[in-house]
This record gives sequence, C-alpha cells and structure tokens, in this order.
Amino acid sequence: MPTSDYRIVLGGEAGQGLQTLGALLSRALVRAGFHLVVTQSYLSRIRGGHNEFAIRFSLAPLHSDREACDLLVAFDTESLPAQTPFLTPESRIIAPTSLALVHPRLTPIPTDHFGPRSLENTAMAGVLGTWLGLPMSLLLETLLDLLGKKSQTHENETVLRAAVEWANATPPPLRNLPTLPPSPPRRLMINGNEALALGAIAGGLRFAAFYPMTPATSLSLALIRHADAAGLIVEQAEDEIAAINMAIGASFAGAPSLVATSGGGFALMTEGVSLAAMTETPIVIVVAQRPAPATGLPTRTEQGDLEFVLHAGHGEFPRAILTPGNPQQCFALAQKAMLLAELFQGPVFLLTDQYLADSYRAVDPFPTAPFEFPSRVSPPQTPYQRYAFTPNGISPRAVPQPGIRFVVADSDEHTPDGHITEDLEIRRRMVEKRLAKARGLATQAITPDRYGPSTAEQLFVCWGSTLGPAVEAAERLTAQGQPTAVLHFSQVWPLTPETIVPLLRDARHVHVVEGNATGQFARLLRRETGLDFPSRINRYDGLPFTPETLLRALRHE
Amino acid sequence: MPTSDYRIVLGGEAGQGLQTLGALLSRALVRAGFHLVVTQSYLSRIRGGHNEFAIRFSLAPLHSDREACDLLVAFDTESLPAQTPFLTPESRIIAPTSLALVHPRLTPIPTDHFGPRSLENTAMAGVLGTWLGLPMSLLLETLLDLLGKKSQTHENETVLRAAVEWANATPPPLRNLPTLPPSPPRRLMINGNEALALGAIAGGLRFAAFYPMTPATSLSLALIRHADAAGLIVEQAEDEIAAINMAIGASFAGAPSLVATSGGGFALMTEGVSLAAMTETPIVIVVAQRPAPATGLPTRTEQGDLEFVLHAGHGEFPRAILTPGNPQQCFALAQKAMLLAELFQGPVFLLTDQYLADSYRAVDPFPTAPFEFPSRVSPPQTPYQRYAFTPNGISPRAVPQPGIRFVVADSDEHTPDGHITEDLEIRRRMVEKRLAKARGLATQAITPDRYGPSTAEQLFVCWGSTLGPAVEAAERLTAQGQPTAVLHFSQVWPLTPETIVPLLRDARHVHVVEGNATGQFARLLRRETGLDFPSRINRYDGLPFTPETLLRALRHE
Amino acid sequence: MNESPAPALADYGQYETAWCPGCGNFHILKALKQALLEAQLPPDHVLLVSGIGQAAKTPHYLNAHVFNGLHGRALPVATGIALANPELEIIVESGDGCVYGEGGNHFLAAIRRNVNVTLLVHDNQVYGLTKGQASPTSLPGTVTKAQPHGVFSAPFNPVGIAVAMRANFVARGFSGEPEGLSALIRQALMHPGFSFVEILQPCVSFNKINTFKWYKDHSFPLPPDYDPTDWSSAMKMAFESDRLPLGVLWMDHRPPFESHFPAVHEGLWKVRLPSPALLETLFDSYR
Amino acid sequence: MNESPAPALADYGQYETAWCPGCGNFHILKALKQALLEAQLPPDHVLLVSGIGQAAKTPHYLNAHVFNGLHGRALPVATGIALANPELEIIVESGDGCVYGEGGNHFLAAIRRNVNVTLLVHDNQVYGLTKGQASPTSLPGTVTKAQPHGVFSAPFNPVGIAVAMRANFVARGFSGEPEGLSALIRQALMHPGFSFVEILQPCVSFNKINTFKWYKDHSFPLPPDYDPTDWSSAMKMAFESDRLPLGVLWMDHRPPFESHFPAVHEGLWKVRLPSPALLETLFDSYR
Ligand SMILES: Cc1ncc(C[n+]2csc(CCOP(=O)(O)OP(=O)(O)O)c2C)c(N)n1
Ligand SMILES: Cc1ncc(C[n+]2csc(CCOP(=O)(O)OP(=O)(O)O)c2C)c(N)n1
Ligand code: SF4
Ligand code: SF4
Ligand SMILES: [Mg+2]
Ligand SMILES: [Mg+2]
Repeated sequence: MPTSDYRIVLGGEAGQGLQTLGALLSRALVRAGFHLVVTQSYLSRIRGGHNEFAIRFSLAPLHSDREACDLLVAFDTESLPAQTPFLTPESRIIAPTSLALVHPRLTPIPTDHFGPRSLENTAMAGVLGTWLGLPMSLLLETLLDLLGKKSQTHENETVLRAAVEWANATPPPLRNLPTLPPSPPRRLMINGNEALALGAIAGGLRFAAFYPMTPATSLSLALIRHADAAGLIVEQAEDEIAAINMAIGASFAGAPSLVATSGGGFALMTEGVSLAAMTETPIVIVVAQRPAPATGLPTRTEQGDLEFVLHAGHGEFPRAILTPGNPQQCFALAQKAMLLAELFQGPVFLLTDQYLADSYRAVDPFPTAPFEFPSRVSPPQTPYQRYAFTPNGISPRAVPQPGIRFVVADSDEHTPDGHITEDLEIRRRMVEKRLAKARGLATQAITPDRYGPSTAEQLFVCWGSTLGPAVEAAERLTAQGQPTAVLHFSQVWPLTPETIVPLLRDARHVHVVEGNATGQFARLLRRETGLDFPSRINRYDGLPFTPETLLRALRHE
Repeated sequence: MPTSDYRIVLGGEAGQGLQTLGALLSRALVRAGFHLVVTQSYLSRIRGGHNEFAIRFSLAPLHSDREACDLLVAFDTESLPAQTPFLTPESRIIAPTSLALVHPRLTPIPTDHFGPRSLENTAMAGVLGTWLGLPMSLLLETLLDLLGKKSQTHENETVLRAAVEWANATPPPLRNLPTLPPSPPRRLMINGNEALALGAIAGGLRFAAFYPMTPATSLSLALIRHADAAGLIVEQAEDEIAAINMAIGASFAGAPSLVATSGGGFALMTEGVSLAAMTETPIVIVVAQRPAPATGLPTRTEQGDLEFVLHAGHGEFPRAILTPGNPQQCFALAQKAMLLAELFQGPVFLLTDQYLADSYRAVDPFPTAPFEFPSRVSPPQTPYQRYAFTPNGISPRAVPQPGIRFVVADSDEHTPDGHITEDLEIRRRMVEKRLAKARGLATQAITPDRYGPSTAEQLFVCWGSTLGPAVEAAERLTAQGQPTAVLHFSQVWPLTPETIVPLLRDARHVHVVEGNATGQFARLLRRETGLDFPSRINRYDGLPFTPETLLRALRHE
Repeated sequence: MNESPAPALADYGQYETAWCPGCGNFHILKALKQALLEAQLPPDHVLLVSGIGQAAKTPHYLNAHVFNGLHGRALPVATGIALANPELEIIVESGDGCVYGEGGNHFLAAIRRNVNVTLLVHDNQVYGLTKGQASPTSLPGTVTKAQPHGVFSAPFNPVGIAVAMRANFVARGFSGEPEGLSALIRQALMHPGFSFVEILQPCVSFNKINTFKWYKDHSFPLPPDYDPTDWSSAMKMAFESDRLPLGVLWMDHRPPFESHFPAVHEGLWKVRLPSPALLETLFDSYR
Repeated sequence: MNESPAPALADYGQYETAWCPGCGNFHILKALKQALLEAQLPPDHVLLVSGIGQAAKTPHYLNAHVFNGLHGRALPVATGIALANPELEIIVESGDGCVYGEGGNHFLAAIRRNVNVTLLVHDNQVYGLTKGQASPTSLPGTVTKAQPHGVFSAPFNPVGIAVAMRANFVARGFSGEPEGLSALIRQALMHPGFSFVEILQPCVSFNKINTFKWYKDHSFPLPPDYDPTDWSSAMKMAFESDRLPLGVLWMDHRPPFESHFPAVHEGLWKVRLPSPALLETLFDSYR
C-alpha cells in the first residue's frame, strides 16, 4: 500500500450535497498543488440512494484510483457497510454527529454547531480542509468560486469560518497525510468529457447537436458553457437521428461538427454514420459507453461497444476510432479527431466510457500550440466536382457558397459531380475511391504506447480508460519484482499490423484487459494480426477496473 | 458452353410490361416441367430506363444464372448494345417489327398485327411460347391465372391466339432448344423473399411489421397476400424504429414476430435489436442487402452488411445469423429462424440480398413435415420470474395473461423477476446468463455444406446467395479437369471452429468469394479460426456473381 | 374478460420508489391504482408499457405485467401487444420527453391508428432523469444548463394536437388533483380505442417554473356543461394556453384499429402452426 | 447577399428526369424554377436539401447546391445548414412519406424551431418510389398491395397541424396549377423563418384515387378577402377536408431560430481556430 498518497471517500445520498463538498475539496487540493484522481459512483436517480465521491491525491502524478479508503466521510448509514471492505487499521472515519454512527475509529463532527443542516457540506469542507492542511484563504476562495453567482454566499462563508476555527482547535484524527506541495503550479481539475470538449474546440469545432444521454450529456453541457466565448452553436435536437443529421448538415455547409451520445443513442445514429461516409462529410462522433444492452445501467461504466462502433452503419467505408485513456489524451485526441474528420471527410469516433467521462484529474494546462486545419477549395472553380476521383480517394473540398457551381452531395451512388447514378462502372470506382481513404487513415494511426520496463516479460494490453489502472498495476508488480509493462491503444482502428505485431510478440505473458465480457479487442487483434491471446482480464459488473482488480485477476489465474 | 439449357433475355423499359411477359413465360416453362432461374436487373424508377429480365431454363436442376444469351427479346434499342457482349454466333434476336432494329440474326415479330401496342407483351408471349414448344392450352391457362381478376381477359386471349397461330405458321428461328420434359412434376416458381415468407409462416409466424424498403418490401407483401389464410397481421409502421418495437411488443405478448428491411432501415432498428436481447424477446430480423453506404443503389445487390449485422446493437449478447443460398434454404432457414428465436429468446437474423430476394427458381414444394414449437409456461405459477437464472441461460417463458403474476420485462438491468436494479452483483450474473445462451446457439449451428469432388484441391468458400454461381463454376472447373469444391455457409454466426477448421484445412487453394469489397467473411474466419485466406474474389459493382465472374477471376489471379 | 376475483387496492402492491420526495409522480401512481381499482381491473389483466425517464419507472411501482422498453418507443411496443393480445388492458406511461420528444412520430401514428391503448403522459415540462434539460413542452425562455439563454423553440401543445387530429379520447389531468385525475384515467381506460391523458406533473428538482402552485394557478376544471363530443369547442379549449382546462376535452368513437383484423380476436399470442394442408394451398399460389 | 448577375430561367438548367410521363412532379419543378427566377435567386445562392423518394429526386433536376440525404431526414440536415451558413437560401423538397412518415418527428420540431428554411412537400398521398404503399396522407379505405383491405388509419392533415402549431408560414398549392404554385413558393421563399408549402401532386402510376381531376374537383382558391394572419379563420380553413383550400393559409412573424445566435451571423462555416489566449481562458474555468 503506497503511503505517498491519500484517499478520501465521501458517502451519502443524492441530494445531500456530496458533489459540492467533493468539488470544493478536490478543487482546493488541486489549487494547493496536489495531483489527484476523483471518481464518482452514483445511481440513476436524482435524490436518495447511496452514492460515493472518492478523492485520491498525492504529491506525485497519479494514473488511477485505487480501492483502499484512508478516510471515510459518511453522510448516510450505508456508507460504513459499503466501505468496510476497503478500510485498513490505519483508516479513519468522520461523520456529522447527527448521524450517530458508531465505530472505534470514528470522529464525529458537530456540523450543526457551525450552521444549518442544509450547509452541512460547507461545514464538513471547513473541518476536513483544515485537517488536510489547506489554508483558510484557499478554502474560502474556492468556495466563493464554486458558489459563483449563487446566493447564500455570506451564510456559507460564516459556516466555513466557524468550522475552520473548530478544526484548528481540535487535534486532527487523520494519519499518514502527504505534506503540502511547496509552490503550487497552475493545474486544471477536469474530467474526460470536459477535456474532450476543450480538445474539440481547439480542433476547430463550430457546431454540435445532441440529445441528452448519460454519460455523454456533460460533454455537450461543457460545450454549451463555452459556446459564447468560443463562437459555437450547440443545439439540443428532438432525437439522436436529428442530432447526427443536423451535424452532418452543418458540416456539409462548412462548420466542423460533433455529436456526443451513449450506446443507445448511437444505435439511432448508425444510419447517419453511413450517410456521412457516403456523402464524405466530416463528423466527429463521441460514444461514451455505459453497460448495455438496451438501457442497461445508465450511470455505470463498460467497454462493450467497440465492435458495434467499428462496424456501425450499412455498407463499407473507412473510419477511425480513437480511445483516449485520460483527460490529457481526451484533449489531444479530440483535437486530432476534428482534423482527421476534415482531412479524410468522413466519420471519426472518440470512444470513451462513463469512468473516463466522469472522473476528474489534476492536469497541466493543455498545449495551445498552433494547429493546422486543412483549407478548402474557394470560388470560382467551374464546374466543381465534389467527388472527383483522386489517387488517395480524397476529393478537394468546397463548401456551398455563391460563386461555386455546384456543391452537390448525394446519399445515392453518384457521379463525381455528386448527382445520382446507376452506372455500375462508376459504382465500382466510387467504392474504390472511398475505400482508398483507409490507406491514408492508416498512415495517421497512433502507435500504441508502451509503459513500464523494456525487459518486462509480462504485458497488459488495453485500450481507452483502462490505461490508468493497468499502468498502476504494472508499476506495483514491477516494484514487487515482477517486471510488467502496459501496451495501451489510444487508437483501436485502423490497426497497423506492421507496427503492432512486434510490440505484441516481445512479451511472454500477454493479458488483454477489457471492460467487457467477451474480449472484443482481443478478437479484433486476432482478426488483424493473427495473434491470439488466451489470457483475458474482463470486468463487466459496471465498475471500472482498479489496479487491485488486475492484481487479483493475476493471482487467480 | 453447356447446351442442355437455354437462356432468354428480355430487355426493355420499365412500364413496358416486361415483368408480365417474363412472369408468363417463366411460369409456363415451370408448369411444363423445366428447371429455371430468373434474374432481373432494374433501375430505381417506375417508368423508362433499360431493364432486363433473364430466364435460364433446363431439364436438369440449375444452380445459378449464367452470362451468355441464347435469345434476346428486345423491346428497346438499348437492349442490343447492352447484350452484345453476351451474344454468341448461335444466339438469336427477336423484336417487335415496330422497333425497327437491325441485326443479321434478328427475326422481327409483327406484334401489332395481333393486337394493340399495349398488349405487345401478350403477343410476344404467344410467339415465343409457341417457338419454345409450349402448348397453346398451357400458355392460355397461365395467362388467365396471371391476369386473375383483372379486366381485359378477353382481349388478351384474342391476342394470344392470333400470335400463337402466326408462330405455328412461321419457321422458328431459335437454335439448340432443350426438349420438353415428359411428365411435368408439381413445382413452384418462387423467389427468395417469397420462400422466406412461406418458411416464416411454416415456422409459426403470427405478426410482422415493416416499413417499405427495396429489396425487402416484397417479403412483407408476400406475407400480406397470405395474411388472411394464415391468420397473420402485417402492419406497415410509421418508420423502422416503430416496426421493430411493434414486433418486439407482439412477440413479448406471445405472437412469433418478424421484421424485414434493408441496410438503411436496419440501421434504424439496431437499438431495437439490443432491446430484444436485453428483454430476451424472440424476434426474427430479415436484412435484404443492397449496395450501400447510405441509399446506395436501391435495386442492386451486395453482401456488404455482414459485419454490421453481426455487431449491431449496443452491448454484448448472443445472436444467430442465417444466410440461405437459394429459395429452398430460404424456406428451411426462415422456419429454423423462428424456432431459434423462440428457443433462445432473442434476435435471430436472416441475411440475404437483392439477388436472392428477387430471383426466381423452380423448386419442388417445400417440406410440410410437423414442426415442434417450444411450449410456454402456463398459469398459475406464482411468482413468475421472467429472467430466472438457469445453467443454459434460458429462462422458462411465460407470456402476459390473466393468472400469471407477473410477466415483467425491462430494458434496464433487472432482477430475475424483471424489475429494474442497480445491484452490480446481479448485473454480473445477468450478463453471464444472457451470454450463456451463445453456447446453446452454437450447438444448433449449421455445418457448412460442401459441394463437389472430395478430392478437390481448390475450394470456393462462400455464404448466402453466392452459393449458386460458386457451385456452377466449380462444376465447370471440375469438368475441365480442375477438381473444385464449394464450402457454403448457410449460417455465418455462430461459427464453430471445431467443425469448420477441418473443412477449411483440407483444401490447398482456398478462394473466399464475397459480394463486397473488403472481404468481411474472410476477416471473420480469421478472427474465429486463425486461418487467413489471402485469395479473395470480390464483386461490388451492384451485380450478382455469375459462374463466369468466378472463372475469369481465377484466370486473372 | 375478468375472471379473477374483484381486486382490492392492496392487490396493486406498494413499492419503494427512486423518485425525489415531493415529486408529482407519487400522486399519479396513486391515481392510477385508484382508477384500476374503480375499473375493477385485476393486476394480472393489466399490462403497463413504458419508455425511459422518471415517469417511465412507474410500472415498477405497482403490480401488473410490464414491458419497460426504450426511451421514446413505448407506443409501438404497446401497439404490437394490443394486436397480439387484445384481452389485456394496455396502459402506456411515460414522460413528455419520451412521448413528445424522442417518440413524437409514434405519438402521431398512435393517434392515427387508434389501437385500444391508454396513454398517460407525466408532463413535467422537463427532462427529469437526465437532470433538467428542456423538453418539447418547456415554456419559451426557460433557462436550463442546456439552454442557458432560455428555450427558443415554441412549446408543443400535446392536447391541442391530439384534438386537432381527432384522437379518440383526449383529457388533461393534474397530479395535484389526484381524485379528478383518477376519474379521468378510469374514463380513459373504459373508452375503446386510443385514449390519451396528458398529466400536469410538477418536478420539484428541475422545474422551478411549473410548480404545484403554478399549475394550480394556471389550470381550471372544464365547466359542467362542457360537451366533449363537440369538436369545435374542444378545439377552442385545447388551444387555451393562459389557463389550462382540466377534464375530458374531446372524445370520438372511431372503431379501434384491432377491430379490422379477424386474426386479432383468435389471439395471435396463441401459437398456431399452419397445417400441412394450409401450407400446400399457399404453395399452390406460386404455381 | 446577391452579388451575382440577375439570373435567367436557363441558369437553372434542364435535365432528364427519372419520373413517369405525366407525373405531377414535372409541374412542381417548373414552378420552383419560376419562383427562384422571380425571387431573383441565382442558382449558386440556393441550396436544395432532400430525402429519398420520387419527389426527393427534384434537386438533381436543376442547378443549385444540393444535399440529397436519407429518407425522412432532410429537415434536420437543413437545420444544420441554416445554422452554419444563413446566407444560403435553403429549400427542403421531399415527399409525403419522407416528411410526414419517416420524418414526422422532424416536421414537428422544425415547426417549433422556426429555422429559415422553405419546405416543399410533394404530397401524392402514396409511397411512389417503393411502388405504391399507403402514406400518412392516404385516404382511409385506399387499397394498395400493402393495404389490401384498405387503409385503416386516419389521414394526417399536414396543413392543419402546421397551422395548429402556428408554423411561421403555411400554404397549400396544386401541381395542376403551376402559376399559383410558383407564386406560393416565391412567397414562402421571401418569408423569414420556417415556411411550409404542401403541394397536391398526382402520381399517375400508383394513386388512382387522387388524380389531377380529383384534386381539381376537391380544391378551391382561398377567397380574395381571406386574411392569413387571422389564426382562427386559418384554423377553420386548414381543417376543411371535403374541398381543400389553395393559397397562403396562415402566416406569423416569429423571429427565425438563427436570430438568437450571434455566432450564426459571423458564419460558422468559416473555420476559425480559437486563439491560444482564448483557450487559456477556457482552461482557467477549470481551476
Ligand atoms: C435513445 C435514448 N436517448 C436518450 C436517453 C436518455 N434519457 C433517459 S430519460 C430521458 C429524458 C426523460 O425525460 P422525460 O421523458 O420527460 O421523463 P422524466 O424523467 O421527466 O419523467 C433521456 C433523454 C435514453 N435512455 N435513450
Ligand atoms: C430508412 C429508409 N427506409 C425506407 C426507405 C425506402 N424508401 C425510399 S423512398 C420511400 C417512400 C417514398 O415515399 P414519398 O416520400 O411519399 O415519396 P414519393 O416517392 O411518393 O415521391 C421509401 C419508403 C429508405 N430509402 N430509407
Ligand atoms: S427529478 Fe423531478 S420528475 Fe424526477 S423524481 Fe425528482 S421531482 Fe420527480
Ligand atoms: S411513381 Fe408516381 S410520383 Fe413517382 S414518378 Fe411515377 S407518377 Fe411520379
Ligand atoms: Mg419529463
Ligand atoms: Mg409520396
């Protein structure tokens, strides 16, 4: 158990302000200079039900959450049984006195002495923040920023001050806390969806359409928050079919566009995916996975839609699927996805999941280096051929505007000028033209990243959000004398066997780690490389991998 | 060039009655006892445009159409240039005198002498039928059956008689005709969609919903024709989403149900596929492929949606995909699909294409042997658990009715009694329960059929409608001293490597034959068996394979 | 149809819900049970169909057969069920987002088709389960996290459109008046063909505009002499937007869709394989 | 916006069509060109969006920018285009199956949203391209191969629903009266916001009921003193079903949806990457 980091679990009912408390504490910790990982476990309801908000923080960079709980902050009686498996003899518990919890290592906090029950979370923030070593000024500033234009600012401040005063006067029960970093760098506290939103904006996004669906909604909401500043339009559509067709329309007209949804909403978009491919219209599609089939478990995580996304849409056409593993990759790959869509004029996917979408990290500000966006044919060019045959399949792109004669796009098979045709020789050539773009996409494919000692004989192969737990598990194994590496695919399609096979052949023991039950990526690897890896580590109960899950799986092998 | 069979091509514009003439002639040929294959090539329009109707008939059973044209019946000037590549020195041409066609081997037919221009097709039927050796009585009876309750019966008869009289008095220009079979057996002339409709009815179908889409519509229309006799309801839905949800509703209530569509309509159904899987509701989904992406070529053929259908729907769940190769298999597999859906309580697919859907064959009447349908739990059984855990994943099925407490189905993750849950241990078990059904489905998987000499070192591997052309090509190659066999998959999922690998390993030269550009089935074989077959024969111009295409592809290898 | 003993309220069960305290859905659930009781429909004769949303969870909170399907798709499912087994009393229960948003096309088709199904829409003028985005019935100007400058689209008037399309039965109830509501639901259940009850439902968590009080202030009971079979006065009432009339706005007596199909009455759900003789007859139509 | 020289009729081009001889679509195409000419809209300022069907092929038969998308989905595509480049004159052209059947939900949403798009529906009361199944506007009792016992569903009244929803501009034209039709299309094009022209269009191949003569006999021009800004008389006219009034039934002046977004006016289509400074500001909102 590493002692350089500390993990707090806040447990309580939806509607008790857990998220506000969690946001306040974690933001203050980031401002104080800590690295951090925040994960949330909530139910598909607005009030009631036992939810958890976990903050792991450390002086050193963190890859992932872990399971052990150093401090449990309980707001409901269910918190204790829920966390008991994860408490160690060093763990401590705090809870409002009013909860009347009983436990040998519990410190009750008289939160109602500091203010009304409705501000219990502010009171707790004052006590806990102080015991974590955070200065009053930082807590207050963070609180005021969070409250923003909301009312009750003054009342909150009074409560906070009272709580801090009490905590300063009370011996802190917490053990083994990391010390405060000396000079805090400028870091963002951001989750996967927010990082995707920023990356897409940095990649030239101008239009997004969406229909709300957990866990994708927060991406569109992040775009909406930035819409005025960044000059975007984000429209809530009447359904997902409308969303993707609107985005295709906007993109055809020239606005770089995106849609974000989850599996069920994406299912409704698959005809639109095929339309984007046939009309060669750029579009970025974010699929934030959750446990399925059907409605499944809306607020939980899974990696069960890889094969669906890879083959979605009738007919044959190229696509790219990017699978970021953390917020940094979310930003970079969203930006790249915008570019790939524009370059190759078709659908490009960002495949994430609830775990990545919702969990927060402290990250350095993302790069803002200049980014080159492909230019377009400008008028006059007479007559313009939207689907001119070219060796690489990419036709120079114009957007409809006065002076160009004419930009014609068609979902039927078409001649180079975009008009409907039933000429079967042209059909054949158009199929080949569209598929030729796959070669270009392959040249842009991201080589999987290898983490860990070059001598490792054991290798975790993973994709998307399993990056963090895999890397931490590998580090722990390596530290225990079992040198282990991770091969992480932040792009799962196209795969380039020339580069991948050598990376996979090196290792003696390969474990394919996936958040699904059937091993979709392992199957895909076999299809594309011929290599079959019988050792699979799968999780499909709706929870994300933790380093501990991986270690346990290896022990049970 | 085999001479035991004869091939006629009727060419003309849509709206000229080509189909009526074709139907009359081919039906009369079947009644006379010939085997036959009819293929149609038409454009996506109601009138005008050059269309073709080809009839190949023979005394011996036929597997497929072929390319050479023995007799061209031209109703438009485009027919001649369109068919010129397929004419041999023995070929003959006939055309209405009024068309004023010029060709050394042309016999003009004075059709306007026998009646008005609008009945030109009846006149041509009289002449051609007579020259083919069909008795007047047969032609007339077939004509009257086709006209049914339509008017103009008398006028048609007059024209037919005049034409027959003229033809009897005129030396027939046709060459190398097969002789009339001695005693005609009872055979049906039926296309793939019609055979699917009959098979589904024989398999217990009671409800179907559809939204029109070429080339699937004719399946639903066939069901509608039989609805009153067979006690079905076939409802035209407001869109494909409604169609599949209606069918799921009817099936949940107990009515064995089906939907039929093509790729674009199927794309809209994928969320419903996932729903059927999650709620464990039996449903048969017919996907009649056409060239895509998007609207593509509505009246042409392709096998481009295999991977899409295999992975359609978010989340992980078992399914079966049956791919009949001819009308006999259409009947048998539609019946089997109804059974599999009911047994395994989930989505079962029939994956066909425009070529199979629309092309007619003469077939012996299908078997009507008794067919066992699984029985259901009947009341009272208190309390009933729709999703009771069982070792094979199959929960005893009840349908909602008074006396049962209660049949509860849920698209959310659910407890065994069907109610929504967010318990993650139950989630895990439910995933395993659903996936357990894959094992049962595998035991029912159809072993691919092998055609041709057991010594063959060359093997065509194919699926679905490519069966016929592959078998005929193999027969021709074998006859030419190049022993060739065919391995045809009438079920492409699940695949059982234990049975398949030995069948594939035998052959030295394997060619995977598919009506798509990227070799989807070859990829799937590699994924499932590890075997990689680099020789691929693909066609993707919208036309079906012919034996000749395959022979040419081998020559160019 | 009713062979079971007369039901008591307890037969419909009592379950823990996932709704917020104070939510308007509680009264609707109560009114529904009351209506079933008064209509003497035992729970095993009732089949509830729903989509996804807070409202759509209702079927899990009482005893009945249930199909809880996809967001927006309850009506086509109910249509299929109604054709397969017309003996069941089929009730569709979902939210405004489900029925008028994602499922808008099915709402139109269901009115046109007129299957014997009762549709209860819990209209809280917001997407509750997904945390407060605008719905098709949200008032213009409503500010949400997804519509920070307020809603720009004109609101959908479900009752107006249903009357304009001459839906077979159209009523509006209010979850704040459960007595009246349960009477409306009962009438809807007894009326053959497609019956639609739009229910004003406060969402205490996300809709701070259309509160209990707001609905109270903005609704009124239809006058006692109101004639729901007079289409032109129904049209006038249905398009009232300042104050919303409560009660049965309009009823018609088109034959239910099912009545056109003889096969419905034998029960499609009773599996029946065709006899060899029947199959041979069908085969012969291809000769 | 119009910087090109004044257009002549020939500029809109002349193409071979795939329509049946005698089809009502020919007159609509002609009327459209005439309207564009009279509105002085050069072809490169015009963008036609369509779905799939016979009507939806229209954009291939004249000169303009074109997006010919999926069956039923033209309106959302047009919405996206209108937001991305409001300088273009956007016309949606599709059939009754496309707009009221597959696309019914988008029809409702487009009326509510009020983007600056002109919708022309070629309503032949049948699915033409797929060979004659009933459409949402087919009259009850219509017999087709798919409805051998006749249509049972009540027909959809698009004009009625559009007026009931207070769509911004609602007109009905007849392809048998191309002059009047082209005037209606011109007015629809000039009217800001969402304009809808329902066009009665005979299908000579599959609709043997609603023929040229039938439409002629069952329609009449709105009286000269008819006031299309009076909603209650518009409602009356829009629900006439024995004889169908032709002309502008209703117009309103809601601000177009686009007018609410400042970003629209700079043109979303002009790609503009955010400056590093702007990105840093956005980043700071996550501290
Ligand atoms: C295809 C699909 N899209 C989106 C969602 C996400 N979703 C679940 S409930 C809901 C909205 C619920 O609103 P409403 O129907 O008004 O019900 P309420 O929660 O307000 O009762 C949405 C968008 C989904 N489950 N499926
Ligand atoms: C998703 C989808 N479903 C079905 C079709 C098949 N389809 C093409 S056109 C059409 C109906 C056309 O009817 P309408 O819109 O009235 O146009 P018309 O041909 O009568 O002008 C249909 C169902 C399709 N192309 N895509
Ligand atoms: S969010 Fe609104 S609709 Fe949902 S349970 Fe809470 S109060 Fe009711
Ligand atoms: S089928 Fe009807 S709508 Fe289509 S082109 Fe022919 S006449 Fe016109
Ligand atoms: Mg709602
Ligand atoms: Mg039509």
